[in-house]
Amino acid sequence: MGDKVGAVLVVGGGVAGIQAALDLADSGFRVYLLDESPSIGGTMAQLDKTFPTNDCAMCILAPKLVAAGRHPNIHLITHAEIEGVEGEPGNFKVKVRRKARYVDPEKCTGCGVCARECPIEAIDEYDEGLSRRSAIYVKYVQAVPRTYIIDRGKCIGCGTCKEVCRAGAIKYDDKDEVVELPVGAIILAPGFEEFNPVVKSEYGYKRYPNVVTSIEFERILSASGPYGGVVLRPSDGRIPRKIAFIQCVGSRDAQIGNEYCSAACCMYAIKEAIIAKEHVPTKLDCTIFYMDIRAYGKDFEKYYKRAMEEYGIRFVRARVASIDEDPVTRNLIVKYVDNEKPCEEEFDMIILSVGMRPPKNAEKLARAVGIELNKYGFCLTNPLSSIETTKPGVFVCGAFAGPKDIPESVAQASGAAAKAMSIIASERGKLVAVKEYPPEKDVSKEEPRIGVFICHCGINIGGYVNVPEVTEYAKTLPNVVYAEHNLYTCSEDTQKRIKEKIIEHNLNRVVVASCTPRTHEPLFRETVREAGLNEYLFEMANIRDQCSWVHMHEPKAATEKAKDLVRSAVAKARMLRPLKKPTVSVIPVALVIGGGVSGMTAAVELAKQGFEVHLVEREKDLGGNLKRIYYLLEGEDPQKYMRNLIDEVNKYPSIHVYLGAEVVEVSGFVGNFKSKILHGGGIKEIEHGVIIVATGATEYKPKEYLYGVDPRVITQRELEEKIYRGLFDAKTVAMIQCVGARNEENPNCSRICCSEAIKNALKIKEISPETEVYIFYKDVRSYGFKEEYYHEALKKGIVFINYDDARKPTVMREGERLKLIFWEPVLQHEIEIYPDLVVLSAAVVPNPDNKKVAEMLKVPLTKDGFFLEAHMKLRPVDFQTDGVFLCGLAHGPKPIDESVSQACAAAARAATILSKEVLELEGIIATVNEDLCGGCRICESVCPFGAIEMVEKDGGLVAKVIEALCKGCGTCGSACPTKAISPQHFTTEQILSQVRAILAG
Amino acid sequence: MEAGLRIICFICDWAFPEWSIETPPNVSVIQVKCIGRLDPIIILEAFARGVDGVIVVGCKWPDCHFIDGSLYGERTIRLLKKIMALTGLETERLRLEMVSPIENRSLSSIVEKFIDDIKDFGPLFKGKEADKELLFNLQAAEQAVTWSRLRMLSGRERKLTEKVNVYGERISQEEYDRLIEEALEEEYIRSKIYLITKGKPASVEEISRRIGVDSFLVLQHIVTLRRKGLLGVDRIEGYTPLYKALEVG
Amino acid sequence: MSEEDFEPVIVGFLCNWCSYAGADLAGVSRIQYPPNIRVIRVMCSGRVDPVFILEAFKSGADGVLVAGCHLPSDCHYLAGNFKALRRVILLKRVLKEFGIEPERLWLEWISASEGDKFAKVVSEMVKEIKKLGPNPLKRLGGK
Amino acid sequence: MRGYVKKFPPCRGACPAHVNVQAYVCLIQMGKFREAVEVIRRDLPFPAICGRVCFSPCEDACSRINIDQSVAIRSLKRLVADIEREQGRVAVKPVPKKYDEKVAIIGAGPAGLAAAYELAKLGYPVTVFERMPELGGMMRYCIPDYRLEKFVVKNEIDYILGLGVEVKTGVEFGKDITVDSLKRDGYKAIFIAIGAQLSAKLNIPGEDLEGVIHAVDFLRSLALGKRLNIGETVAVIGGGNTAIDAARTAKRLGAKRVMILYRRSREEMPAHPWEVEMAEKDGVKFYFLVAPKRIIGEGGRVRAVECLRMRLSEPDETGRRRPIPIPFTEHQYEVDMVIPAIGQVVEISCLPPEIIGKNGLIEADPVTLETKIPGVFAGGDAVTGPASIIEAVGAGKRAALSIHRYLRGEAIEEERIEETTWVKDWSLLEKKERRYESPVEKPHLSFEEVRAYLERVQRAARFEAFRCLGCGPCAECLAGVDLCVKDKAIVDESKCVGCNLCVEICPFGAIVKNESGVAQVNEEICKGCGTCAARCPKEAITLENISTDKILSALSNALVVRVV
Repeated sequence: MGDKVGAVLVVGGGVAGIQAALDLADSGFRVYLLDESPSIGGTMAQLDKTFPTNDCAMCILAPKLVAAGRHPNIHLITHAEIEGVEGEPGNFKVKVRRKARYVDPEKCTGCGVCARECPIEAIDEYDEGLSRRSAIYVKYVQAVPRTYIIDRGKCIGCGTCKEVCRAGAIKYDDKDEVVELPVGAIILAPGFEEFNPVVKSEYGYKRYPNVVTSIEFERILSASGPYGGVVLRPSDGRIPRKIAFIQCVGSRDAQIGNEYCSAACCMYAIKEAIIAKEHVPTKLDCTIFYMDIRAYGKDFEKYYKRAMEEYGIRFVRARVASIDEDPVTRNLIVKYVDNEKPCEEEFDMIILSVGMRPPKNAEKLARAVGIELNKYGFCLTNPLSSIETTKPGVFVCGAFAGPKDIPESVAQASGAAAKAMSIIASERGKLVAVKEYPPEKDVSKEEPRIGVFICHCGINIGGYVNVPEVTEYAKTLPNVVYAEHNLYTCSEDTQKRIKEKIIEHNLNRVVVASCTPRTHEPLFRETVREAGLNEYLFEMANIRDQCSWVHMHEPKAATEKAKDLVRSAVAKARMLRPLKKPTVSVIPVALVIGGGVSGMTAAVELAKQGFEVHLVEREKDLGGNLKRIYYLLEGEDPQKYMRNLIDEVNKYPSIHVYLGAEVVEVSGFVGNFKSKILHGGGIKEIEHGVIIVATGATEYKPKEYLYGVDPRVITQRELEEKIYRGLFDAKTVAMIQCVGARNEENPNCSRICCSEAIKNALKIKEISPETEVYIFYKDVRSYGFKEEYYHEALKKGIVFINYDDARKPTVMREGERLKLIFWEPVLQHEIEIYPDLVVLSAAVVPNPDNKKVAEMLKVPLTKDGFFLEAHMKLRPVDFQTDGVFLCGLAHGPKPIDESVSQACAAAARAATILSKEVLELEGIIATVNEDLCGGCRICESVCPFGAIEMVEKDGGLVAKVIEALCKGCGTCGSACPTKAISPQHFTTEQILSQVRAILAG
Repeated sequence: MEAGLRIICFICDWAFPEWSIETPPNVSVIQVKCIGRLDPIIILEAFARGVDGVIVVGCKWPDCHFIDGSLYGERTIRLLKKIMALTGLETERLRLEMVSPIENRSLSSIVEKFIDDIKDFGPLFKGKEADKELLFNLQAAEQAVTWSRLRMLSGRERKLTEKVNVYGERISQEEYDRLIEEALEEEYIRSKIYLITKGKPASVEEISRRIGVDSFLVLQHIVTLRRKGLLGVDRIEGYTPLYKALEVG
Repeated sequence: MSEEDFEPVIVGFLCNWCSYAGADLAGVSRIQYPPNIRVIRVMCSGRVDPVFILEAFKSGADGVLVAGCHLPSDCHYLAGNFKALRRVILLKRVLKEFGIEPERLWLEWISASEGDKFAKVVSEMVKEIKKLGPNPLKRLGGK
Repeated sequence: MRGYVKKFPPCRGACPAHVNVQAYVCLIQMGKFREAVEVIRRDLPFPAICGRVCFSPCEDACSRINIDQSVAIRSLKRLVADIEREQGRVAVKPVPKKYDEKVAIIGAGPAGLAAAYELAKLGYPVTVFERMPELGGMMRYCIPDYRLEKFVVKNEIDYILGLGVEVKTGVEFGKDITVDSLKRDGYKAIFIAIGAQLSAKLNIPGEDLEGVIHAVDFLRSLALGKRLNIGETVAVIGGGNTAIDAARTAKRLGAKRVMILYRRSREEMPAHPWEVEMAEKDGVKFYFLVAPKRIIGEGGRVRAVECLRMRLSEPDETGRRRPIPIPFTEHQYEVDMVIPAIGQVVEISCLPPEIIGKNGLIEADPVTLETKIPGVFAGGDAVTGPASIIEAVGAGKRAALSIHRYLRGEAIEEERIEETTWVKDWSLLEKKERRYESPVEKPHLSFEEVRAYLERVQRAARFEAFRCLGCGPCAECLAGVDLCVKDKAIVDESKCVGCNLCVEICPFGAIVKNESGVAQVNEEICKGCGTCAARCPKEAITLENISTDKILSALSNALVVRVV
């Protein structure tokens, strides 16, 4: 076996790829993050908001983009594709074609002058064709890398861009380049492509301008989109009054060969409807035409309910037959069948909720990498571990593994990262960049000596602000001992120059007046640090994004403003103090609470990577819920899987299993937890760096439908047991869905029950084909590829009958017989049947212990009692508390493969901590002046992160910042009545000095 | 004398010796150093001010005193004719005559021929309602040729079609014409939108009615104009956003 | 000083994650707005201490803008924006006592993708504050 | 003396006398013929002479060649000079003497006269010493009448003399006067411009036979009015212009057959191709690759010339292919007269030995023309060996400048003309095949025909002048700044984005991007055509004088006038 390589190739720079890359890079591996497009960000970067929190997509994605872009261990390879893969897990050789970009990324500063002057226009793909871009362009303004690219197909070669580029970044003679990357593992995250609804000609897409796709609508909603966030009809720019969404366009459609469900469309349609209503100043009617509303995710059902109840969005269960345009008004007439009645309704605008298709180059990619695809062209995966492809060492995440939403993609991504890590765990840290810095100079006793560097940014600043004048002005400011201006302050040679000047003039503070600190502060901090100064002795004045670019026609005023901003930055610089980044040591041990499939998987994944694990299970044996699962829809044997998993747990001596045990106390913080385990009558104390919560969930014990009264009324799980034990004999079976779910008490959907019902129904048909099976449902939520089994069930003659809350089926005893009465919606009639068995699809309910565990760990729960992750969209397995993770049913109902992915994800996230000897924390945190602290506890109460604890001092209480938990938001500082607590780098004095300086002009 | 058409004759300093410049009284001769000097704005402005015909007389290659200045001028006239066609102006009202000093032609005969050829068109402004439309169109055309896109493209026409581009390829004249015509049409409509909204805020539909362009296209152009910082939403009235041209310094 | 001549000075406290990013986006999109605002970056709108605002008015600011992430859940620090909201509401009451019109203090939610909103807010604010005239503290002579 | 400008258009740069070609061509365009002559005279006292016989390096350098053919500069010059002469020149007034230092000029050839002319204009008392009875040197004595009429020469020399130049003819240098004697006589500076008067010898048997007469002697004898018996067949030996002159003169004197024997091939002939062409038209026969071995006499008189065939070797260091005799190829041409025309040498016997160089020429600094003797300068053929009139004039001018500086105690070598011209990459221009027949280029006409023609061609001349591309900046024409509007492009740096369009389209390469990436106009080169301004995408370029706004206002003026 060849030497292993401590590097991973991640294919696809969408949110999944980025997450996988960050996890790997953070835990000591080199990552090549490859994307076909010129910048990373994927589809998420196009979205306006995200469900169910309505977060601005760009706001939450951009920090990840930036993190990936500047991570020393992540090498971005954009505008590239894979040509071939050789080798074996641990040691692959990947041939990558880096396509000519015609712009030198080393030199491009992303200033955008080229695009402004380019005379050629092209369709803007990022805006889904609703706007134009230049032939030289950057995908979107926040793109990473913000390196421009020439669209060679459109470029006419006029040479303008090269001429106007002062950075000299344009290279017309650029050529494709084939490089060979040695990597230990490969993660595929190429995402998906939207279904092109032109095929569905009955919907008139592209013929009628007011029929748009959901992703186009996303751009229409976006403030950075073509219409500036005002919802307009493309046909005439009027704000629509009445819009409709049509679901399942290109999904669940056997006609066009896409039988699967695209999993995310229902939710995004609801979200878009809500956002549209919020964006439209006037009244907007929203209608969603659907087949089933598949709001199966965590808190999705609530969102769906809110959409109906709060926002008044109308849901119509109907398949739309066709759309016609009124040629005069360009309104659209939707023809559909509701309750067997043909209906017609006019709308201003129609949004087609387009499904997901495999990415455009999926086949090529599959060939190059050597993996198999499923019949739709998505990646073929292991049904129990959907992050594994058919090729060892190659993992998959995100929509390429099957349509899914963002949190699931992110969880899969971290999971795939864990899988990759375990292959090359031995190589951890071997290929990462380690940088040596000169010793830090002690400047605490010196008078401030400030150097000011003012950037022309080509003509971006210099064209509007009189930079030499500002420079001269800067020289007159107190403590400024040196000032100069540069063509590009961010260029490599200027970095060298800044370092030289720091030494030459013995500078101990540096101010750069240029663009935004959000993108460039890290670069300059690095430079300052390289010159032997503490990196926090640096301040920026944003005279481009917030001055020259927005006052292009007022050069005088812009120059004055630039002076004010420089003065303010200098004033702050005078007050800057060096900050230490606090560190905490890490105990490379994990505590996993819960010994079900999630807990075991997480433990095994961590053990594979060489970490010690304490696995605590309350019951007497491992396996959790899996112990009672005998079949899977996809046909795999779950019991065998469980036995193998238990064997694996036992195989690792580094996994300490505590059965019949309970964690009773946890203290400490990330890297340094201390816990007590009650085990075998005694208390065992352990020390560990992270905690993974995998406490699982349980089946709801129904109170409805005579459950527990009549033995013929059982749950799905009991049915499964019955079938498994060969005890099933019934001629008529009625299954009732959503028992204990989607109701007042428990508004959420339990996600798995529809599939479970279909699984068991199919099993019944397999062993007893003549048995009649009725399934009473609200919505059939067989999302993703599970939709196929729904189709199969329909074909097998299983009868699906829709009910709603107003007309639930009723079960009663009629003599010896069980009678079930239901409303037949098609016939509009009440019908009775006499089932031999009534099977209740009981909800998945949180583990009753959750509350205890949550209190112990100081982590939150959702209203219904599942654990609440740090961020529903992008941090699905993290808690807001660093060092604590969750996975599996503890997070919410989900099928096994998703639990496995999440477990792997939790392991990967945990590994980012465990892999470090010490954690370096952000230096911008709060500190307490104990002399001033009155112990009033206000800071403790306002801190969103629980980063403040009260400690005793001289008989009283004083606040103490837990450095590992503080995020530096400063909320405490502004709340503190005595100003005893102060966020570093944004101290009251610093900000006040800025305020005064700004107004001293 | 009967009222003749108003004619402006732009003539290159070198095309005719000064002594030989003689033209009828209704023709104003404006001498420029080279017809390469003729910014398209100048000629459009001439029409906008009510000139009925413009004849440009320059030096035939290779007699141009500025080597290829007249060739640039020739391209400008070609572009102008395309623009005129868009504005609804008879393209014949603009003529380019290339002369060589050694041909020994007389300017007056060239001009007279021109006047004769366009006399049937009559005056440009007929004193009717349509004049306003034409004037507006001309102003829009002027605006369009002020923006950098057309100037950038037309300024590089010779480089691209006669020599090679930065990739060492030559762009065929047809391909170039297609590009410039596309750009021209777009910029022309955008100019109109810009001018209308400069006056007072207008909605997509108002603009569409005013300029006879499908509102669907108008909105697309508004998107582009907004991206370029030339247009902004002024306010929303009921269901209709009104757009206003932004002052550009 | 006539209304036309009066160019107000506005101090803006923008949170790093949303509003400051939004202001940057206005720049990237070249959305023009009046040059009257001077921005001070804070990590979170929850960091904006009423003292900062009062100091700004005391130092002669004609207006103060506090901008943070949209309610309820855009805040990078979970709920700093709520804290900012409470403080600004309270402060507006206090301002009156100082003789400063509460209309000089604005609180806006501006996300990272709302460059045009930032520009619009600044433009409107300048317009409104021009109507109010210069900071009364300044008028009294003390600067 | 006016200061030298540093950059010239190609024609002026190529002219050894740096005659301001563009200026006078420009004036001719405007029909200002007299002004044109005045402009020529600033640099050259011989407009008519050079208008006839100059080998016109200006035309070789003319940019127009890159388009079709050069402007017929020489013909234009001749035309304006002739018109002036025909119409009567304004009387020349002597230049008042500004300085006391007397200057002696030895030799009244083009070099000496040009120096006298320049010095007289500066205000020096100048005396020209000449051995021959008439002034003009080779111009007077060695260029046949059909090319250069004597009255033309006289007319132009009279102009020089009219400025107040003293002349002493029949004075032989080395005999009647010497450097020392002149110094004794109070001359503070001496310019030796004695030319190359002696014929080079063939050095073959029979060279002293009757009927062998060297070309210079032949032409000079004719010029002095001697009658020569030339017989029926004449062989001229040599391939230079003098050989052609001799041959054509012989033809005109009645020789039936005139042949030119030249040891190399046609391509190597030093004579100007058009001279060769003319000679052929006159009926002169050319024999190439033949070299005389001996001249055969009969009764003391030439009967035949025996020649050897030659072949050409590889090019030698001078780049010319050396002729090598082919043995046993002797053959004879029966002739009545042999005129060797293989060059002239300087008559060194009259010179002070210290200034004689190794190669039989006077040794003088090639730029300043100083010799080893302080105060003594030398130039023209005597220094360079046989060359052209215009080169001699150039030397005379340089000598005059040196003498002036010498007498004024200034550094002699400083600030010499830099022969740089603006550079334009003509390779970008696709040269199209276009034969251009100049309406004034008719030098093969007879004297009378030409004169008659002149009348008719005045208009044509102006058109011809229009062909001038005006390579230099407009300020070149110092004659009348008011005559045309000077203009130049101006860049508004705040608007310029550096798109390079103007740089690409400027026909004159007058625009470059400076180090900060902004277009910068070189005022010396910019001609103000405005091609850039009409296209600048950012409207960052305007013209200083005729801005777009100005044209637009001209527009409204034009309309206002019409309405009234």
